[in-house]
Amino acid sequence: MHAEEKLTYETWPAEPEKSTLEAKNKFLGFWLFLGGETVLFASLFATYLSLKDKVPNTSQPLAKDLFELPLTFVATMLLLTSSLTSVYAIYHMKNFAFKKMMVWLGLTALLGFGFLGLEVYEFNHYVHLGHKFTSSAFGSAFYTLVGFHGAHVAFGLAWCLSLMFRNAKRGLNLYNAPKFYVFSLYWHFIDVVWVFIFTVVYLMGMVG
Amino acid sequence: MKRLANWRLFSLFAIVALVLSGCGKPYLSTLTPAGEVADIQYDLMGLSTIIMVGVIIVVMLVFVIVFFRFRRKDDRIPKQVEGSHKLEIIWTVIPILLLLVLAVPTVSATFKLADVKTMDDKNSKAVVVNVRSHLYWWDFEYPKQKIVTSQELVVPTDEKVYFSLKSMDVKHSFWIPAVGGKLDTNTDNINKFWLEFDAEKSNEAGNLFYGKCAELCGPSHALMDFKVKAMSKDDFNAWVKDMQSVKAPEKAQTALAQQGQDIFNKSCIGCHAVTPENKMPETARIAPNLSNFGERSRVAGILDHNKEEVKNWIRNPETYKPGNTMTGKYPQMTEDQLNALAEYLMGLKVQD
Amino acid sequence: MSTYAQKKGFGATLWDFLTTVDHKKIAILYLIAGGFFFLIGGIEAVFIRIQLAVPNNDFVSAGAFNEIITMHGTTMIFLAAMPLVFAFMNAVMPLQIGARDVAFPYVNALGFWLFFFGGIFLNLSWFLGGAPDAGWTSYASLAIHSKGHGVDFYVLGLQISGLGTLIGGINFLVTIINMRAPGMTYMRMPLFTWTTFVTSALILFAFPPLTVGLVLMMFDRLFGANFFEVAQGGNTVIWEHLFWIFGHPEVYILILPAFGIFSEIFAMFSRKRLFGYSSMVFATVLIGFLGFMVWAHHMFTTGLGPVANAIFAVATMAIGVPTGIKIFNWLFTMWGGSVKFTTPMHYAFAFIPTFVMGGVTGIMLASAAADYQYHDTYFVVAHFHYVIVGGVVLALLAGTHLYWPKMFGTMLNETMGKITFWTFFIGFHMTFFIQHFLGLWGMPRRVFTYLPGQGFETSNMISSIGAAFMSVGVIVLLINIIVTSVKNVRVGNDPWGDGRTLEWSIPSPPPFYNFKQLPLVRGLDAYWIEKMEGKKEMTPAEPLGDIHMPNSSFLPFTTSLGLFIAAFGAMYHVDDKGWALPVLFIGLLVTFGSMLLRSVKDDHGFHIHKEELMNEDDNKGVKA
Amino acid sequence: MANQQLNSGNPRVDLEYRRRKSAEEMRYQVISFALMIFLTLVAFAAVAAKGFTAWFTIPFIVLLAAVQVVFQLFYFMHMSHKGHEAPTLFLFSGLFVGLVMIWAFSTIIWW
Ligand code: HEA
Ligand code: HEA
Ligand SMILES: [Cu+2]
Repeated sequence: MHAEEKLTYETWPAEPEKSTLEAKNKFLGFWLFLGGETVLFASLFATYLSLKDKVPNTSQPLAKDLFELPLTFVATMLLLTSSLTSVYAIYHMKNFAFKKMMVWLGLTALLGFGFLGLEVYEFNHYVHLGHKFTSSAFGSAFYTLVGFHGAHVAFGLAWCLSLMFRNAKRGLNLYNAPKFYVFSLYWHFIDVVWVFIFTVVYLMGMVG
Repeated sequence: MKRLANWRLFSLFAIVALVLSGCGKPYLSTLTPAGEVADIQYDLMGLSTIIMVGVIIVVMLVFVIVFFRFRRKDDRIPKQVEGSHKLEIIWTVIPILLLLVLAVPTVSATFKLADVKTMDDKNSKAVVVNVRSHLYWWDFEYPKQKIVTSQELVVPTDEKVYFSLKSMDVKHSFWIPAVGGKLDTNTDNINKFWLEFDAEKSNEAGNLFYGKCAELCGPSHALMDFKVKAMSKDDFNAWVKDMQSVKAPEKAQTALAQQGQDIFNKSCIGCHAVTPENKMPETARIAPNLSNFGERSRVAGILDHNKEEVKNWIRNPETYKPGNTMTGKYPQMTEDQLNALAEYLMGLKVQD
Repeated sequence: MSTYAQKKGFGATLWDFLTTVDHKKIAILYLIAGGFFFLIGGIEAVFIRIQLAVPNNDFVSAGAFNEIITMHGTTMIFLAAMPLVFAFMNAVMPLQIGARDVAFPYVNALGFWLFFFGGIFLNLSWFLGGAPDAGWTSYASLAIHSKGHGVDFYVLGLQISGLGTLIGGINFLVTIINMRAPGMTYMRMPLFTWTTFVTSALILFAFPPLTVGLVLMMFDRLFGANFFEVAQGGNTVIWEHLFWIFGHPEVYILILPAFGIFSEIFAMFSRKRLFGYSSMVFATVLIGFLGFMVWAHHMFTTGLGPVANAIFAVATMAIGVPTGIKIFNWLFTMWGGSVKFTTPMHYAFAFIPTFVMGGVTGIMLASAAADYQYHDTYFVVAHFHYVIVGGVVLALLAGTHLYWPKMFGTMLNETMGKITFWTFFIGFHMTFFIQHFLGLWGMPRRVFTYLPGQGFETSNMISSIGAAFMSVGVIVLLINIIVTSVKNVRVGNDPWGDGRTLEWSIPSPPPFYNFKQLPLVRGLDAYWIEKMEGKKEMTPAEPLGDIHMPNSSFLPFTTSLGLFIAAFGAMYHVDDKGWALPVLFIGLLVTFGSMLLRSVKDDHGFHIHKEELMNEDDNKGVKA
Repeated sequence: MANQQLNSGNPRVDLEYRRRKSAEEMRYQVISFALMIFLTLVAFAAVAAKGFTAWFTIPFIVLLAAVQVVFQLFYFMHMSHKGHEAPTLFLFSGLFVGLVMIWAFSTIIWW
């Protein structure tokens, strides 16, 4: 199968993300990249864990003074749900239902924006409490870990939108199907990282 | 021709190795251990060297045979062998055994050298030294004796001396090669270990060992040397007494020295203490303590100990230790002022 | 469309190389750039040896000396050895597995340009206020303390080139997993391909910790963070861990491909298949695996405590076992063989005792309690130059001679090759053997001078003379390259006559699509098998058909250039320079703009049609 | 091609079969999503209910996170499907390296 081939509902393959050599390569390459990202985030987690609550003086807030359940919970729900919506998008992609896929992708992006908005609000809130990037090692480690994840979300959103714009007119073909698929992998991975962030940073932070 | 060059090469090594293994100064080399720690390490080094030389010999044996027997002589195609399980088991198992022979003493020595329980025991009489490293100089505090000295560590022989190490600026590493391995002075935490100075070997070395900084710490890292005076327990106790008895700065003996003291009190005393008491917290001790400067063996750890070098140093420390923290902290001195200062400083002695 | 087989002007050739996505041309780029940085690193090494030739020397100042050793280590490891290794991986690995290109030709080019711009950025520090001076390890307390922009150059330059290496690694992995020719099972892959595979996996997992470490240091130095600021709760030991979690696998990233090159050479010039192939593969994987569990052996004196030291000591020693397996398998490959001492074989043969010496001193270092004495002395310097120069550099020199005909279609002169070998080899042992003793006698490393009267004089002099010999060797190699390129005697498919693997079954240099028809692989040493059956060529695995090829692109260059520009903005931002932030944004804009352009433009590549391929054949027939 | 083994010669039948299968799979996805939400709720609840000791809560919520991630990987990201051998190998290798690092940073080698 060539990437340029025009396909129809009938001829659309079962695994469009892997039906050309280029697609197979992209699929595998992206997974490997995620393997590397795992180590990247592990390094950040390790750094965070060793610098948690390391502040120069007692006037600065610690993890247990900062984090609040409700905010984290809402953010978590937004991101988890966006993971599901992107699964739907891929489901429709596999069924060659371009319009539906776009709708679900749009939903995913919307949820992502919601999450990012909450994060901006949250950071702003902490800064007012005296927990700044530059005020302590704890602050640096916190904003770097959570911020790295936030930057991943932001990049994912840009990626998602440019994919949608770029392909709005073209529809689905074997050239862009793997791109959508790989994006969804990325998005799930962001969610995986978040699961550990809310557990290790927020929940464990509140437990003490 | 090629073969010849090879042999020449190896005999060259052999000669070079023989001639030069005699080098290395006894008060500096790790190959002339002068204390229990260095002994343990020397033995480990010896054991591992024997194993390694054995390994090299075996490899060389096969190597040489291959070289002579299997050079290409004709166009024949050799038999394509896949491998040999027997051989492979041999060269897997034997190295494992050899490594075990090395691993066991390694682990036990590692634990032994890290044993500092005595140090934390409040009632122990063991000598403890708090080593604080600074950009290019060393501060030695004896917390139990309540005294401080700098640049020259004084220790009793034939007993374990415990060290507590920390850096006040960037990371350094505390190393007395002839007496034992090094330990880093971190900026984050206190590291602890012990050393023992052998009386007999100290005597042979003239009671003076070389100490070095072993972690890159800036331009003058190479010059961050210190000296170790190892003395018998009695001499050590006497030294401590002398140090403790100095409550006020030593009085200048001559008029010139008096002049020097005045200059010192005006320009230098803000950084340099001249009493050995550890009154100030360690973070406030920002320059070497000079209480017993006249009794030291080096100026700034590296220069010969005489008035001329003292003057040179004060005139322009930057040329001797680039990047040191003394440069520019005091006014330019005239030749007369330098003479006076040198006279005063060389007269600072606690032992009579 | 068919850009091949045409003579072109200089401008066109340059443009061709700036936009190429062909793995063979990228290999040449890596070879040139890596070779260039090797010369720079070598000159720095010579400066070190001149300064240390006599006590109290003032050839360079103390500050400059620290810059020189830092740049020597950094340049040699990141900008010379790794790219040169990448050069051979790019040139040879796709051919060895019977592929037409790598999996991501575009990313391949991007990887090169990122490395190149990172390297240039790092070296510009010499002209812009001083090079990094905290050692190639850049330990945090000193690095944070270091004034000027030197360490910023280190942090940003390595970040950029590290990114290039990482994507290069992913590219090789996917290529090997997905693009092997029919019949090329994993256990039929040549050993160089195997080591490329494991090395790439190490890159994938080792570079992220370095990336994170560099980010933390960048945040501390440029954006006011406190990761390593002890007074603010920071901890400098984090840097040491992150650096060595990267740093130790890094040395295996370098040595494994070297092992791969030597494995090819031993088999070729002994005319024997590699002894114990499967245990060689197993050992390679095991070394890679263990490589991740020993990093703290660089930190024995940091004060991690006896438990950690003991664990890491024993884990480190374990690596001696798989390495020993390799050494003996090589020896027994030659055993019973018909060994021809070509230039590459000289290197391979000399490598064995040299590397064993370096390896066993590694095991000595691993003995934690004894390492308290060795650490940060010239003993360590001797160890790692024995493994790096005696292992990696010898392999790179061997590889240069071995693969030169495959890359450029002409042989290097054998006599000059042997002169290079002997001068370099003798000089090498002169320089570094004596350093073991210097270390044991108490000479710390990274000292810009030493005082007379400590017994260091003679030995340092000998060491410096050795470096002069090595320089002569390198210069002879350069002359060799120039002379043979001018003569340009063309060679056929298998110029050494003993080729065993697929790359020797196609023309030198190969056509840009590599294989007209993908070859059918029937076992280990596929080409050798066919040769032994009296055939001249591989049996094709597919009928002649259209070949799909990727388009060239200038975007890898601009993407990397953008980051290069942005790095200047980020760095001068701390000096409150007005232009810094705009420059940062312009740089990022160029980068992200290029990425966006790449992603919105469909790039389907092009096809070489069957007829063209057949014409090609006819032309050849005429010429021959 | 990966979908070739599904060919029965009649494209319509195949298609029907494929659609049914993926619709079924989608149902599993929704179920696993529900489970993930449930696990998250439990984790938050465990922290909100201040009664437990940290010795219980921390391992417990980390375990919940691990389970949840398994759902993500194996259902949402299809890691259990065929053709994911290399991705699995590399992801777990990365995880292994990462865990060794985290283990080291938080146990033996810290003060
Ligand atoms: C290509 C690079 C390379 C390679 C391959 C190695 C290989 C090894 N290295 Fe080395 N090392 C470096 C590059 C390399 N190293 C560098 C650059 C540094 C310094 C960094 C810095 O501080 O700037 C360093 C530093 C270094 C240290 C830290 C020293 C210190 O700073 O105090 C240690 C300690 O354990 C060590 C150990 C080892 C070991 C055990 C091996 C093993 O892999 C060696 C295994 C090989 C053999 C053992 C020989 C063959 C085996 C046999 C013939 C079988 C029989 C053998 C036995 C039974 C012993 N290395
Ligand atoms: C791949 C890695 C690599 C390589 C190949 C080398 C190669 C060499 N290295 Fe080095 N080295 C390191 C990696 C490497 N090194 C590292 C990581 C450090 C630690 C740094 C640190 O402490 O932070 C180090 C440190 C180091 C030191 C210790 C510095 C110190 O602690 O104070 C010394 C001292 O002798 C040294 C010497 C040499 C020499 C003589 C060579 C020789 O083999 C070089 C041979 C090459 C040449 C001689 C080429 C010269 C070329 C010409 C002369 C041709 C010029 C012509 C034209 C331009 C047309 N190196
Ligand atoms: Cu190592």
